[in-house]
Amino acid sequence: MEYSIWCFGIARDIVGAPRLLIQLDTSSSVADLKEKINRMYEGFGQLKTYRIAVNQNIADDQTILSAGDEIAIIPPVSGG
Amino acid sequence: MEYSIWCFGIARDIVGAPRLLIQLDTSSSVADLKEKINRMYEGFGQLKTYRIAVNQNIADDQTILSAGDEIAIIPPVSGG
Amino acid sequence: MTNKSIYIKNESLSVDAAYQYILDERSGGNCIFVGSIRDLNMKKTVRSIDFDCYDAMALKEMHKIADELFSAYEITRILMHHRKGLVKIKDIAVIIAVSAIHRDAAFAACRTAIDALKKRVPIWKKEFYQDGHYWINSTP
Amino acid sequence: MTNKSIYIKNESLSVDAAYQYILDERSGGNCIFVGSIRDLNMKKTVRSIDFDCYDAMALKEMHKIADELFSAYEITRILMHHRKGLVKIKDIAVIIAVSAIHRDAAFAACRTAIDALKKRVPIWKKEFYQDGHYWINSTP
Repeated sequence: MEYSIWCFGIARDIVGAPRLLIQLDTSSSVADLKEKINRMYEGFGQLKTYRIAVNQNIADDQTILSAGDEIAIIPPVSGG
Repeated sequence: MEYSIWCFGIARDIVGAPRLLIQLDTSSSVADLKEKINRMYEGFGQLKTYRIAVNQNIADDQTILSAGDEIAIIPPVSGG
Repeated sequence: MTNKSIYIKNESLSVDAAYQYILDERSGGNCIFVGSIRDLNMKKTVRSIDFDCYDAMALKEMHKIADELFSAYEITRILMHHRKGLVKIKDIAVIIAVSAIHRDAAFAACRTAIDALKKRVPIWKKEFYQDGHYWINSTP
Repeated sequence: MTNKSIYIKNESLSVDAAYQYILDERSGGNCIFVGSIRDLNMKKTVRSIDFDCYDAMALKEMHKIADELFSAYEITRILMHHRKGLVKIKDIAVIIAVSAIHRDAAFAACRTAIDALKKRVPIWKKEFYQDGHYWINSTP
């Protein structure tokens, strides 16, 4: 299944675009997504950490992705 | 010696004027002044407390008053 | 430009002017406290307030407080403006504004300033109600 | 009139408008925090900053923070406005404004709000220097 991933902050710079298209098996988890992202872009390995938001909530690694989910890469925040 | 005492806040209402003229012996202390004020106006007995400022500093009871001192009655403050 | 602005005024106080004063390119954290007149105190409806003030001593004490804060905290600028005379509901009684490199110092100094002002500065508040008036804090 | 004002804006933020929003006849204590852009960070001269923002999620989280503060503190109104896009030195990045009957709650809620915003809200700051740029917090 193809997922469209929103990239914010430094993630947008690493990917070079505000959205990233990724192919994943059905019933893939957030952990699977992160593994794939890390393999595609070594820049993510240089971050302190990053998280994945699914439908505007921070998701843990076990969360299973579904078609139509709004998915985003959330580097460490620095607002204010 | 005659002293002119500034009256602020509720002190002004008790005295009925912004300044109070008081006769005191030379070398009178702040304690003497308070005693005299309390005798002249029973309203001061109804205050929680009040202090005397001499030359714009809170003075203790032992302070001796001198001609030319700027003296004021300081009821409990309530700014802000 | 000095680093403190201390005034007692017989006219409206401006929050925007206070912020413009403390704004400094070195500062990232700015804390502003505004004391406004509320309609209810001690379960009574307040109609207006009269601030009496021993101007010379009050200004001296406010400068002293500001100087203490510059010693105690890493702050850039401080403003303390207090209203005097007759004010009405929603009017501003006092503005304290502090800028600092970091917000910790700005918050702490701003809080310490308003607490010290309320405790030490010779200003008196007389509240007027439908049925009388009261000098706050003065009588038990 | 609602009791919270939560925005992310691509234009200048106004301290005066923030104060006007939180002003309420029931309130006596008003605390405003303004985060402004300072010229020096990590010993580097900052020329400008670009705020990136996941708007929908950020607004949702800011509303959540505001709701938590209404539960935790006796406050009257709260405002949280954050800037996005390109800003320069002395521009305002964020305004938090809280009104309350008493100043204790206003100070505490305002401080808790800015701490929570910096920790939880998906907004990212990219600083530009003479010789490059840096996404704050992102890399070791």
